[in-house]
Amino acid sequence: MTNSTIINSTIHIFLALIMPPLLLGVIGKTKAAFAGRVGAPFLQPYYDILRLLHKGTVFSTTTSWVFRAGPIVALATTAVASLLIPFGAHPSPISFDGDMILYAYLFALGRFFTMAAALDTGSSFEGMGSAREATYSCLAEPTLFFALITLSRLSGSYSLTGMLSNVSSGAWLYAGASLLLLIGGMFIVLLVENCRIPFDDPNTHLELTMIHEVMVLDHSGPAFAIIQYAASLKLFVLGAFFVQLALPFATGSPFPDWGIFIVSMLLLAVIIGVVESVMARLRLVRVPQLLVAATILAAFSTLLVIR
Amino acid sequence: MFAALIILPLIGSAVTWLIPYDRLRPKVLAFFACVHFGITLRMLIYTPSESPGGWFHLDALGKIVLLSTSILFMTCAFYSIGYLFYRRERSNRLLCVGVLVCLAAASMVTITHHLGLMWVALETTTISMAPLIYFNRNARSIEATWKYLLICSVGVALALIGIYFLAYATIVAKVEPSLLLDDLMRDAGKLSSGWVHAAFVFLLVGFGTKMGLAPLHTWKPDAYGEAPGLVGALLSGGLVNLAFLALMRIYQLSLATKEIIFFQNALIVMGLFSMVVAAIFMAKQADFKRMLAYSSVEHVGIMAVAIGIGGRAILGALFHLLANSLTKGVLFLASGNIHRSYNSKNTDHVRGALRRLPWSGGLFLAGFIAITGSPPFAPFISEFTIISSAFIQGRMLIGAIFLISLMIIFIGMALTVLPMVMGEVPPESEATSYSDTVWTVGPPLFLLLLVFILGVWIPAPLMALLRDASALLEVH
Amino acid sequence: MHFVLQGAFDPALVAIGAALVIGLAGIPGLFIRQPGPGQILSAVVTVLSATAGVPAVLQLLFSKTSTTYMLQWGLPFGLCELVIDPLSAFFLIPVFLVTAAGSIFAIGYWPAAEHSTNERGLTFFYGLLASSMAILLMARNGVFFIMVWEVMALSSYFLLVTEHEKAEVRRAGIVYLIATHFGTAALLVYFSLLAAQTGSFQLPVAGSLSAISPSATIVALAAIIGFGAKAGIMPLHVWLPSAHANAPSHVSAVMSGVMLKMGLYGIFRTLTYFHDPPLLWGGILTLCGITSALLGIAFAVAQRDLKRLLACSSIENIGIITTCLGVALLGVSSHNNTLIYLGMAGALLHVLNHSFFKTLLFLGSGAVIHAAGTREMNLMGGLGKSMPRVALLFLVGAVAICGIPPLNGFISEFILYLGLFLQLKADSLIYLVFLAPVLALVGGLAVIAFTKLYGSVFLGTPRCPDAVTHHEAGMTMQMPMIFFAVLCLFIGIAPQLALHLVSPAIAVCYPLLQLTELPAEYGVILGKISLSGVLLLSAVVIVSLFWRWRLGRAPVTSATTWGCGYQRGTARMQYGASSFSELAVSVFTGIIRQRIDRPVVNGLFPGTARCSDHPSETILERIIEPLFTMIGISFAFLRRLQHGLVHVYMMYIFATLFILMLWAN
Amino acid sequence: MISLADQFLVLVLLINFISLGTSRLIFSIRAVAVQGVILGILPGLIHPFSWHLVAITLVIVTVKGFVIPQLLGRAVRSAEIKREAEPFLGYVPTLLLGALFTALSFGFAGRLPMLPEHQNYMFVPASIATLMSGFLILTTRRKAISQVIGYLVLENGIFIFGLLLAEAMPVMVEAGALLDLLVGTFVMGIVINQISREFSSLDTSLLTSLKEE
Repeated sequence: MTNSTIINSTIHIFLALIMPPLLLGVIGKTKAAFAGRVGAPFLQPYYDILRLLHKGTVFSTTTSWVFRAGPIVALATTAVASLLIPFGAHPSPISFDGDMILYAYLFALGRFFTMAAALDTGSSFEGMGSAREATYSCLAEPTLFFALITLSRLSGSYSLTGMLSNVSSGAWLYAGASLLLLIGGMFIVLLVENCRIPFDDPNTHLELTMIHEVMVLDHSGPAFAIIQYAASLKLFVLGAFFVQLALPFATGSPFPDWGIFIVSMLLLAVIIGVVESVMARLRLVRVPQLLVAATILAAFSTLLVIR
Repeated sequence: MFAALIILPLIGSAVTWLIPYDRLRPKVLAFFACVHFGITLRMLIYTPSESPGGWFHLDALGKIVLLSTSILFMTCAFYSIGYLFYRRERSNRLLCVGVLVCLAAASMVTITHHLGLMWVALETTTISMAPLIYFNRNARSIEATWKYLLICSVGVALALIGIYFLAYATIVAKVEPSLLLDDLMRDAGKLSSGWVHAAFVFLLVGFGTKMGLAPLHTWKPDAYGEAPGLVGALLSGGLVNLAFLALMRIYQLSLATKEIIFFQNALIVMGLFSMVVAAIFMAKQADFKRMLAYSSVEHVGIMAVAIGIGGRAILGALFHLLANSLTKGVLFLASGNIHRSYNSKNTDHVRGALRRLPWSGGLFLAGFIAITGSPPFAPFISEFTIISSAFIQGRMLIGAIFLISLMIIFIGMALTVLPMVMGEVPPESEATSYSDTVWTVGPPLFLLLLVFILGVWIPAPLMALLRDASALLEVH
Repeated sequence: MHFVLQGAFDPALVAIGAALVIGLAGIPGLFIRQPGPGQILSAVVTVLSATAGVPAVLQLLFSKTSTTYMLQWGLPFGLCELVIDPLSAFFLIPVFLVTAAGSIFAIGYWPAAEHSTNERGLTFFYGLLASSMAILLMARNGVFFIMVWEVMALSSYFLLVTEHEKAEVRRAGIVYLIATHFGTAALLVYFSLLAAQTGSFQLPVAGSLSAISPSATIVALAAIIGFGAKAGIMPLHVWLPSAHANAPSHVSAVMSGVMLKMGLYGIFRTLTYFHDPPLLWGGILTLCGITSALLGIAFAVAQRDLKRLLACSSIENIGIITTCLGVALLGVSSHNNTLIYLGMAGALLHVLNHSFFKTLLFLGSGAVIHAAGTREMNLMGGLGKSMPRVALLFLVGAVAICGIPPLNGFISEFILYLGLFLQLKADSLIYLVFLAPVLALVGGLAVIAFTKLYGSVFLGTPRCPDAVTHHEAGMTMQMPMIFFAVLCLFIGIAPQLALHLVSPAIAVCYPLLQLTELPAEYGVILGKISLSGVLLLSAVVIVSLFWRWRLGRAPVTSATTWGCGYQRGTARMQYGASSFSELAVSVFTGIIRQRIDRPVVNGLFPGTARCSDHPSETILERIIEPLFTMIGISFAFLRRLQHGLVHVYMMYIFATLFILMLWAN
Repeated sequence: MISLADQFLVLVLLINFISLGTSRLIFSIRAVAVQGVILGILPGLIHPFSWHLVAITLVIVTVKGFVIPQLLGRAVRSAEIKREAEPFLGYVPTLLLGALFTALSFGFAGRLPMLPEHQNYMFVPASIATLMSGFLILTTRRKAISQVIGYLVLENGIFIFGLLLAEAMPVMVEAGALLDLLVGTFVMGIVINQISREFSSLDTSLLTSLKEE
């Protein structure tokens, strides 16, 4: 444990704790700008979470302990995942060969409990939501793995830190095509996993069309705050993966790199905002097709690098 | 010794003929069967020396067949006490007499080395069984008897001309003319191949008919189907072995000539054909007694293939002879009980036998498992020996056909037997007076016990006997 | 019959003794008149001998030498050898654990008092099955192996048809019997050809045979068919779903948890014989494995019968194990120690893991069926409230079987993933890495299947009216489940210990390759896994504490579920099992086939109508059964040859005579 | 003597054709009886005189010539049938086939190695020809009684061959074979009576209730 690693880890954890809701704020602002509105302040998500933390809770009479476990596990898994992913050029606090598999499966655990909690309410809408969540995320899995294979091949490393820190402007020179394909695929996964437009509309009010939001309909108060925070953290964690893939700029000296990372995360948020503003929600039947397309993109990128 | 083996059953038959009481006869039958078994054991232990002139000589082959026949006849005799109690409506005189005459003739076949005499004895067994098949005295049984009698007589007649051909071959070869096996084997080298060929063909067809090798088996399903289970057991476990013994005698002879290859191939072809035919006819077989008849066709096929393959398979064939006759005994006796109880042998009516007759149903199920070659029962040992030696000799095609037909047969039997024994008794099936008693269940149970013991442990003396016998059939 | 003992007393004797005693455990019950004592006695005996057996087996697993026991039997197939080498010892662990647990479970699940007609037979054959499996693992004589194998198959058949008055059970039984007999036929070929190669019926020692000869290929093929049919590798899985669904649940647990593994053991054993397997073998195994995994779980998603779903997921897990095995074999062919080690480790570990969580799940399903009185998931729901403990234990099993951290299922899959990724460094067979995304897909489908199962059985509100009869399972039913749940968690948290279990077994399979540094290296990685597992649990604790703290600060009220404006939601309006999987099935249609009965609803006031879906056994119903019907028809045609005309029969005789005459000359 | 024996054998062949060609059962029974008598006489022609020979001859003549025909005759009378109604194969084709088989058997016999002193006897061909005619009757006739006749003719064929090897066949075996034949035919006669009682006809094409369908 050298000094620098301690500092890095501290900053890493600090960012993971503080920054995620900001992304939501930025996305909201962007969309407002496109709609020609002033929009809510950047820090609005923080306010929401704090307010929710102070509210009382309503439990459905049909629910059992599984319902209560849902948000907790969701947050816990995302938090651990956030320790596995490197932020920018900085190594992640926990890193070992094969950690990317753990990374992928942690989300599965969170999903499992979220869906269970939704089913526990006995509401047909929440059941519908969890069914969709299950199917779509299942279809998204292979894409992620293709991405991991490609990166690990390019970097010759088997840990997220290794494979992501290796992606640099240099890598773009000799594997640009496959990285491009990869970014296409991963962006779709990013949107799906975080239930953004065009796959899901976080702030629609028609339960029939929701995926993620409908699963948490019955959560209220602190539980809902936890869910909100977990969702933003998930966006942040997956976003970090994507950013490191798409914008691999590094100066080599630590503190500027942190800056670069933060800036590029915000940039990602803006991009998501733009996408959400310019696109309409897809019909649900189209979603699987797009996901398969993403898988094919990723598969091609893998082929390109290992042939 | 030899005389006693044949005379005593004959005396017994005379006695039973004279006895006027139906209730007493089966007991006398059982008594004489026991005596016969006693003599058999004694002869197995202290083998009597060859009779002057070499007509009678109990060699290892004969011993095995004699043993299996004697055990089977004794068990069936005891079973008849229980069975005939439920058939008091008609006289059992002919049945008891027939069984004992048949026993005498059978012993004759096993101990004689004179082909002519063997033929006479075989023909006697054929005829003596006819009245037993006709026991039920109805249109179907008379038809079965007629077919049995005609086909078997013609077949055995063909065997006779085969034997004549052999005799003539000796005359042609200018050696001292004789039908004694030992003389023939001695001079076999000199015999002219034309006659020997013809002789083998006729003998194969003749004894094959008696044995029930396809396509000479046509009498079997009818006879087995219509005869009482008791008689079925005797036919499939006893008479079949006698015919097989005759065939093995010819095989011994052919070993000494140059014709062995042809004879072996003929045996393999007919054996496999029998197995395939059995497989075809056992699928969706609604009459469980006919199913057993076809199973008997299958097993003679197995034995024929085995001696055709030669080598270790001969050991398997000889053990299979024993195992098959015992297992068939279990199956036929149990099926007889089930037939009595349901008053039908059609699987559409016979259901849930395990519920109605826990013992007989269980025995039938166990017999099915045994006869299809599943451990821990004796037929597995023999069948595996045969299959493995087929593959070890590199005769893949034979092994493949063998296994495939066994598979089909298993499926066919399973689809007939399992619905029979399992499930609920159909409400419409009328209750009959029959119920399992110690006399009707004990004998098959005893046989099953033997089959099981032989399946996990072959006593050393028996093993030695088998080895000696197979040595008689191996190429030197 | 006499024993030839070599060497002094040793644990192997204890293990053999335990196996035999378990086999006899059911016999006293057959003779005790009033029902009950026999069952309890057999359970006690089984548990005691298991508790004696497991330590012995562990000792054998770590001991370098293995004793040979020669049994002089009367059969003409050479000596009957009994050996327990580490591979056998490894497979013996689940045999003892699962069978003991099942026998305890039976007391509560199949009480002799209520099932006086068939309890005795059940107990007897249960013991027979258990001991036959144990002895099978020790057998080194081919013929003895087959005999024990058949005893195992038959006793499991009789266990399966315990309730043979039900037509469905009988049908399942016949399908199973035919399938297993088919496998046995292949094994007859297998052992015969082995004998042809080695000259005796003793099983060859590791690495003693060469795979070049053509007969070796047939041996391998026969092994894959014969053992694969028992293991349920596609397409030989046809018997599996109905058999597991219709057997009593503790029997299903043993069948799925242990008996399938016997087939895998056979394949493991076979592969050790050959020192130079061609790439083709590994390729075939891997292909079969991954296909079984994908299709198996896809079928599972579509099922609506609780136990059928579990059965299909068994096919999936067997597929994963087979994939690991195939990968290891490819490693052998390409002389890649890493691949061999990780493949074998993944396979063996998953054997252990699957036997643990699948037993847990089947026992749980038994408890559920005992409570709900049906296997139809669409009729269940809300059992989590009436049987909370079972619900918790079942959740552990469900998470574990999805291969999700921090439970044991994840560990074995992780090892396989690691092997595949490390292949990127290798110079050959790099395309193996494409298995990883497929496995990921399998994992995703597993999550669908088990959220469906768990949600529709335990969560929400009861769908069927007779839910009032639901009751928590008794202690005898809970204890075994608790035991296995703890094991799952333990292996999940301390995987590096599990690695020590598998290494000796691998060393037996591949004595040629040096396994010195590999285990240590991967032990470190697994240590990291366990660290993050602990981290995860602590994170859960922290978050929940935080949440409780917040919860305490504000009023907590309870109300009905928010029906999105609709106030009269009823239990039957919940998202049922079928509706949950409907979307996934529609996406994977083609792989998953199901018949959907949709009534036509028209008119202004249509009457009541039901829409129901029926997942179909594709291979059984579309290929095998039609084939059988066709054969049956052709046979029926041939049967006309037996037409009853005696003079034509005569003609048969003379025709034969003529043909033979012609042949003779 | 040789020529005499051969003439008798020609007679035997002739009788084969009669039994093949006739439709009247009694007549063919008689024909077969005559055949039996001839066969009884034949040994006397080819073997030197001996008492055992006489005994054999007597037995054969009585059994084949009188006892068995009596049995069959009674069966026919009890069943009150006169003639073989419609055989499976017409009489003319049967006769033609019979001729063909006779020719073939001569050819076949020619290919077999034989003792020089038997070379110019007709024994072997005659025996095989008779065998074949028996087979023809068995396969073409519908009435149970004519099937028994066929069986008898077949047996006669075998017997003719047996004449060649008197020294190889001990008396006891000879007698046993005869006894079996007698008993066999006797039982067949009984069975025929049963059939005619059970089915009120001797038509074996009615005996087809036992079959696979």
